[in-house]
Amino acid sequence: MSSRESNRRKYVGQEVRRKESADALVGGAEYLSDIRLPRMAYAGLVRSPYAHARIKNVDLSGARNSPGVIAVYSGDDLKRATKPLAPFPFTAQQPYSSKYPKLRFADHYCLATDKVRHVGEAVAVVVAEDRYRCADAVQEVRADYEPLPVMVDAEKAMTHPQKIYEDWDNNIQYEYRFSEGPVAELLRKSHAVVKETFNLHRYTGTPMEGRGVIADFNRPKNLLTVWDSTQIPHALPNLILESLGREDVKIRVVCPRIGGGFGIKWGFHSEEVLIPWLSLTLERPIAWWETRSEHMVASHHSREQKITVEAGFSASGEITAIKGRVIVDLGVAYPCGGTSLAFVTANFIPGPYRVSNYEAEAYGVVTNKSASGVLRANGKVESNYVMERIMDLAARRLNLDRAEIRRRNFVPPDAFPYTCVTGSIYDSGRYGECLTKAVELAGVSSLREDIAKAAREGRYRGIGIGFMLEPLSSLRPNAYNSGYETAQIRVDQVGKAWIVSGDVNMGQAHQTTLSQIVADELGIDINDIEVFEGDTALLSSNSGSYACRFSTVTTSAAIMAARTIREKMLKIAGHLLQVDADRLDIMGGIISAPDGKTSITVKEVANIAYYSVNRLPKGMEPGLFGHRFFFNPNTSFTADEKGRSANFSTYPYAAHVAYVEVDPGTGQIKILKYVTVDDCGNQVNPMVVRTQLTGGIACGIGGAIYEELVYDEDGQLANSNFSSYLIPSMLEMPNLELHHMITPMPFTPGGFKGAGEIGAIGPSLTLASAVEDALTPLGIKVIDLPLKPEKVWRLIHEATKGGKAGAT
Amino acid sequence: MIPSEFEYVRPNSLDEVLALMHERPDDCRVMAGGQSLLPMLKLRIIQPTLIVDLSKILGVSSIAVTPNGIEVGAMATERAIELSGDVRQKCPMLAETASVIADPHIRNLGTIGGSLCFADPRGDLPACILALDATLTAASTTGTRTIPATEFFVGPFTTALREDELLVGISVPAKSSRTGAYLKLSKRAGDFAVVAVAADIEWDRDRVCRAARVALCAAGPVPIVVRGMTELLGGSRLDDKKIEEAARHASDSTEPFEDPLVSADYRSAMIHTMVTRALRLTRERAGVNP
Amino acid sequence: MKSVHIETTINGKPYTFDVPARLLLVDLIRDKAGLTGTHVACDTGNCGACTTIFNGVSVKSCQVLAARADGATIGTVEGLRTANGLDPIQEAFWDCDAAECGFCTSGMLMTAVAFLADNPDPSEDEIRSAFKGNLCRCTGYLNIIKAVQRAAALRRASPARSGA
Amino acid sequence: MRRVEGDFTVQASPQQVLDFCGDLRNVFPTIPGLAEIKDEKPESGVLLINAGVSFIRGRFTVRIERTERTENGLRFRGHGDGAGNAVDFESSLDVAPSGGAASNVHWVSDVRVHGPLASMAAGLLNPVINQNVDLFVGKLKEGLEGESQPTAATPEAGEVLSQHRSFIERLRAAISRLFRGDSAQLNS
Repeated sequence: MSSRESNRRKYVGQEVRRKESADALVGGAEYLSDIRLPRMAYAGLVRSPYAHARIKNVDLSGARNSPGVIAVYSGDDLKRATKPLAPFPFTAQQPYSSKYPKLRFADHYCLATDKVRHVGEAVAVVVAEDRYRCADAVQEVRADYEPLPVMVDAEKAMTHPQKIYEDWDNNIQYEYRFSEGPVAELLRKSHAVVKETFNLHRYTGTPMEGRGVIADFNRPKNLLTVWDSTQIPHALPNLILESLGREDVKIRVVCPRIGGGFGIKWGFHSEEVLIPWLSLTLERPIAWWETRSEHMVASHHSREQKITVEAGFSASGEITAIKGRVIVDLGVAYPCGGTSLAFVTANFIPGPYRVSNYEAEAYGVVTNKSASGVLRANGKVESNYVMERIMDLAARRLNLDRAEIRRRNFVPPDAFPYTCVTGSIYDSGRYGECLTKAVELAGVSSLREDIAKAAREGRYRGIGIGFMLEPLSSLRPNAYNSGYETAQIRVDQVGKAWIVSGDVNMGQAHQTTLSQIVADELGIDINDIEVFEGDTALLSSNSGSYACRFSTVTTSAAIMAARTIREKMLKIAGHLLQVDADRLDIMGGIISAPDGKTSITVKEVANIAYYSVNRLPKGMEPGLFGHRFFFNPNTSFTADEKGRSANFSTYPYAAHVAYVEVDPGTGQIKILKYVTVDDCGNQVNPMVVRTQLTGGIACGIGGAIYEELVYDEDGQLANSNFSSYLIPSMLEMPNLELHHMITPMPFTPGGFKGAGEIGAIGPSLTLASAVEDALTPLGIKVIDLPLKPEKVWRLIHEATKGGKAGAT
Repeated sequence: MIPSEFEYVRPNSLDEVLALMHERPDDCRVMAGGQSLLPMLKLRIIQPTLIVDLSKILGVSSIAVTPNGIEVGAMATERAIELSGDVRQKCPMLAETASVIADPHIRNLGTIGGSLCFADPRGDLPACILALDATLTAASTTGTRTIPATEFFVGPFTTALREDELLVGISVPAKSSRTGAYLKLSKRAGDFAVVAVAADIEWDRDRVCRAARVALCAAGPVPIVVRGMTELLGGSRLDDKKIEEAARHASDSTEPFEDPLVSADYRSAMIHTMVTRALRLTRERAGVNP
Repeated sequence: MKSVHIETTINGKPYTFDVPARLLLVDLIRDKAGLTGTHVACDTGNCGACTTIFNGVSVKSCQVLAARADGATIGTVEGLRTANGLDPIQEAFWDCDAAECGFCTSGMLMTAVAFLADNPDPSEDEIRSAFKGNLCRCTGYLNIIKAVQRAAALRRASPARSGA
Repeated sequence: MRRVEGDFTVQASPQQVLDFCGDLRNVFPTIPGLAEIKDEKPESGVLLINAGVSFIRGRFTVRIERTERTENGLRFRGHGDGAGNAVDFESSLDVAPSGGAASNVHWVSDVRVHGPLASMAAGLLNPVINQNVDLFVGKLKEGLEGESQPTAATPEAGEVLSQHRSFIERLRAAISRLFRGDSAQLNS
């Protein structure tokens, strides 16, 4: 950057305090359940206790005459009045022109009509004057069911005669195939083949604020306003109208302050049609937000996959070929985006490694469980886990150092942009350097002495090494997540900037970071900027916030929009100061010529741009306004003839090293040291990056050890509240040593790659590696998740039937 | 998340409470700290018709040292017990147990009486007072009676109290020289126990075990006193072989229930592990090295 | 009787209510007193988003019947800010980036207020045990620990200005 | 699904056991937590039950029917729902003579609990179900052996009988029906 350019860089790269915290710290932030509207009534849902049953009848009479009740409806009422839920995330039932992926959707109304397919599916809704009496009335609804056989195993459901959807020929909702190169032959001829089947357990994101919807229909204006704690505000107007079967109503979707999303609010849920319908029908504002017990069954889950990987290695440890088989337990086929899980996992098993021969088959199978959807780094946690486990097991088989076998297979730094075997174009990276740095910073060699000493005292300590590559900022054909983003900036009459973006802020500091970026581009003070997201009255865009696309497309759209305004301001100032525009600079709200004497403030230029327009250059329009779109670079909507597709735009990566002690008596894991080296490209705000990485790692540790959604064979969920679904508390979170590398994203003006998700990938693969290393004396393989104490204890117990290590 | 409707009364004196419990034994539900009761109300597992709030009955929340031990009022909060100098000095295991219950916010309101009458088999205090060989005092309109802790827990969530009886006090007998330990294995620090062990050992002058009591929580439908510990450990200095024997005996004499989140065989193995560790800690605290 | 009369003080201000006996304290604060800074994130007393000060100690306000507020003094997050600006604890949370989505933040702040009142110079382990009952899904907690340590230092430096 | 089973010997002949248990009107009074019998026929009935343990009780509307009667056994099926939960159970009773006038009864009950209750008390449901089943079997045995004096005096483990005063009268009526010899009614 030229010298003038460098002194312009004032905010980006600085640890600016989060603007969003100003109101949260004083209890002033307004979340959905804080909204109060006059005449607002409350909706309560009656949910099925059965996992799979025909609905014989729903008796609403008890609820109808319960005190304070306004109206009661059942599935049949809604079936008559509305259409099936629109097939989010796609705008059409058959979005793909290529043979694979093969995908179908089911007709779900916003209340169950013929039968219930998972515990907690809503069969009726009660509307009452207040929440307390609504809860009483919900209890008065009598529904009779005729139980049907329950399926809770995805692999068995693939071939089971019992259909969850009678009009389907089997229980497979999604199928994907990929094949490149003579894989079978190469596997046969490989020096060594490592084959394992990994059972990855179901868990979920549980944002502290659950989902909720408020709808208010204003008949005179024919305007339906929907407040929704959602990550897809801009998809909802179309989804709601299509599902209501109406064209006439104007819809405005507003995201109030959101209390966390993590992907659980990226999806189209039945309440997002039901509550608007109730308001349209009753012409009153209607509010609903889920209780935690409701959230555990009515919001989607994720991660449950059974993945078989067979990888061939040469004698020196190079990968020859890989064969993968992925089965995703999709639960009920609600339109919440679960179909992409199988695709992402199958596409990225090769991960950061040079692989040219790869074959994969992947299935999304429906079962009698809550729907599966996206969750922080979905598909990437699973694919990175299985491949890193295979690399560790190959290192052991070939007697190679675990870091060394990875370095021998990494995509080298000079190969970027690198088109991987499944078609994705990795933007930039220095993988080997990152892993080496992590191993050094963790002091692995000195830890070895510690481990030896501990072993002499009969204690099990080990080091885990893990590398992860995270595809981010994605798109799909004929879909709401079509990969571009929009930013609209207006500098007003007094020189304040008003930014509107199509993204959604749910704790990732969008207001702060966008303010930093635009303040630098416009040369104004960060406190003269206000940022709006999640209001479809202010802007129209595609879907919302997912896969850290903010860092790639939203920041870029904002930079481009800001530059159009900067250019115009400089032109106006040049005209007024009689100085050539491109010799002017803006700093701290002052536009000045190189001599430093002649200058004009942004406020004066703005005044002229709107009021004294007579002083504008000839033919120039009034106002200071920029509205730009930015498309995901290095991606394509369609697969090539070999079925290769590039759906992701940028690829941050990280290396994690964990030093743990395993208590053989209880199976508990104590994390003594956790070191990470992250490369998420340029960083707008290093403090926010560190917090996002730390939060991601906490999510990863929860998923690796504590969180688990267990269904019994009747399809009953064993942990449906926070006393049995265990989110890590402050006591379970180890201190972290976070280090960084910066390899900019080459195809965007900002060069940012995103740090919001990658933390969630590290812990399961790194802790599995550490536990396996700690228990080397017992020759244990760590395959399945979670690494909960009982599972680790059982590994030790079975390996030491002789009771040697089962010491207390 | 929202309780069903009920009547609410907040009497000013113990006698008023006892009179109410006598008049309406079938539908009267007393609430001390409310920390176990509120989740049950919100999830509508319990739908009582009348709640009698005991928070104004202050007379029963004292902690007093007496010549033959410690008297703890039923309304004493878990936090008060945790921080009480008297308890830490006279009966450290009781303070240690209180300190591992849930979190500080819950302990600020939760009472020892409430926790014992709730009689959750996974509760910490029930197992603790069994190991301490405590006696409980119940009051009713017809007077008071004492119930040994070993006869108090009759079934899951079921105690020996009659419908019209209120627990008013817990007395822990002093022992000339005792050490104890309450060790809790739970998935997260604040959770209910996978298994917890309360161990209380009396030592004679030259540090030989004179009496041993070990109680377990979450090992069955009620908190369990493991039979025969004094016979097994008495006369020994709790050497590792004896401890191993005691741990195996404790594990063999219990049959934990199967639970989708914790399997029975794991819980049995953890009884073995935790009894061993609790007895070793108790030995260490007595300054005995075998 | 199925409804109760309540006279209470919230953040130093007197309030009078006549509410159903079954009303929870958190709903009294949020719906009747209109102080929506206190939040609800679970239904079993585990999450701590509803933590407030009740007669001088920290409690989970979803675990208390509103009826018990009669004659009690209550402190909520809205009471922390004083005429001369934010409480040192709020400043420390801001400086250490200890809030992201903000939904658990009021519970964290009130826990810190009660905890620092009794522990002016806490160790890291003491802080971790004090916050055992407060769950957060965004920050990963480490910044909250730093914020409490920083707040403790700020308060030791100028004890006069502590809030609630 | 939870399988609960056991067996007991009772001082009554297999025929008497099948007659007694075959007529649900005899069995209903022995069900713990029984609050009201809404409809009562020999082969089926609808009951209001406060199911649970000590102060934790849910009000369930329960339909029970005798689905099969073989030469030495009985099959029952039942469904109950209340407060958003549902319980389905299938039970079987097999009787064999076991010396003198006694017979051995082997029973098996598959209990499926559905809804929030199944997950709330996951681990604790087993002991609560076991305890209630033990109580039920105990009462059934008493009903069969015609012991007339009520057992309310000594507090039963886990169940303070004084809570169900109306229950004792029903038990006496059932026993008297059995021995008054109006067995014609029993075999319908």
